[in-house]
Amino acid sequence: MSTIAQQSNIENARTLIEKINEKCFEKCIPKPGGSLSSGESTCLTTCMQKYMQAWNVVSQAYITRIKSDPRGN
Amino acid sequence: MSTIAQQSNIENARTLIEKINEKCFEKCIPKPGGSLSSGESTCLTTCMQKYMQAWNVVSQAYITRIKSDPRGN
Amino acid sequence: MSTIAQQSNIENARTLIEKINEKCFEKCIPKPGGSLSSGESTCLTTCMQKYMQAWNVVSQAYITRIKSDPRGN
Amino acid sequence: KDLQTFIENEQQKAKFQANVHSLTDLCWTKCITGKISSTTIDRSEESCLVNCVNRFIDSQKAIVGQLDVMGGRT
Amino acid sequence: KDLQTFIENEQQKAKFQANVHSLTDLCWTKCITGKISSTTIDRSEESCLVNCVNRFIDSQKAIVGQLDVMGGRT
Amino acid sequence: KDLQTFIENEQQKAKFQANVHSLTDLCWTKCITGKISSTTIDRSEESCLVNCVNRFIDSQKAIVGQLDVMGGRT
Repeated sequence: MSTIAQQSNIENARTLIEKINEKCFEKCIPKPGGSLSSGESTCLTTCMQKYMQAWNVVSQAYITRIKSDPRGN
Repeated sequence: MSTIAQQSNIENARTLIEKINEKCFEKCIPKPGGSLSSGESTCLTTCMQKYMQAWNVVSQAYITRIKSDPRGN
Repeated sequence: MSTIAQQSNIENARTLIEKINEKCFEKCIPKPGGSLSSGESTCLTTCMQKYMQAWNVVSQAYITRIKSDPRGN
Repeated sequence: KDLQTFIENEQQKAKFQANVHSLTDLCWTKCITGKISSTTIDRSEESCLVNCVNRFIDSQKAIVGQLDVMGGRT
Repeated sequence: KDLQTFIENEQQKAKFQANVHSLTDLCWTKCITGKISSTTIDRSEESCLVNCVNRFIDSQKAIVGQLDVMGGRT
Repeated sequence: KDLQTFIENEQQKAKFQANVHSLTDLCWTKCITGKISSTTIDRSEESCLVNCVNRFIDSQKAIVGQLDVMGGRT
């Protein structure tokens, strides 16, 4: 049974990586050049940390809402 | 067998709700505030009715097209 | 077993057609009128050929990258 | 009607509904561009929606036809 | 806990996670609009994200409620 | 080749094709920005497409690498 739970966690991490790459590639690399510039690399790291924070804020807000209003979603 | 047909209807209604919320949230709530304003609520109701009309117009046009041109899709 | 391989090819062609239609409808038919104008038809053909070229360029670049860096994706 | 036919009908219905959902999404974005003020769709919006559905199917057919001409080299 | 309960819990968890991913996607686009310069989310971005989640759920409830009023004629 | 290997190969092929479709979608939007006039992709569009694929993979690797550094606390 722990295998199913693990797969679920892997799936969750995979989706998070995909979303971060989608959003941060768009924000940090508007015109892809011959290599990642150091500015682009820095932007990616910064953006990733920010996206994970946003993800945490959204999770917390969603949990709070569900708890205060169980039939609400 | 009616259970399968029911599930299909539920799925259809669920997708319609998702689409309406996606489109109307975008149109009616550009900057989410601390609560839904009455203007936002009115906009959501109006938008929803309009989306369902659009859905009906598209359904009809699609059915008409398929009938006139069965191999066309 | 060749049936599975065939299905995979059909699926691939179907996705390509869907993507071409999505992108080229957007580019070539900004305001849909009562019929396809000849300008719109030409644009669709041109756009389709260009999309397939882009698809080939991307495939090649992706294959080259995977080969040079097998753990890279 | 037997089970096989029933299942095929349901699959076709599901595909039809999925197509209607994605066409409505696409054509809503293309045709309903202003602010939402009226609950009803006006004449020009309605004809835009109908044209959008038909031109989208025309476009799909043109692409498939062109692929056939090219010898299906996808 | 038996297998049935375990599977239902996992399905609910998967649905919760999928909702968090799509809400984060939507609210990121709505609330994080400037250039990426700081690694931390500022006050106004944070309250925008929280409001975005809550108004999205409000909006969903309003639509479902309205559908019920209309007698579920979808 | 046995069945197991055959299925794994097909799955890998399907994943590869799905990646090519989504990369083409993304990079088309980023690189083919003008009006459609020529049937061929010009030099600058081609190099944009190739760079887009490579930078996207670089970006993905940078994110995964960073997650590892952070101790995988996702």
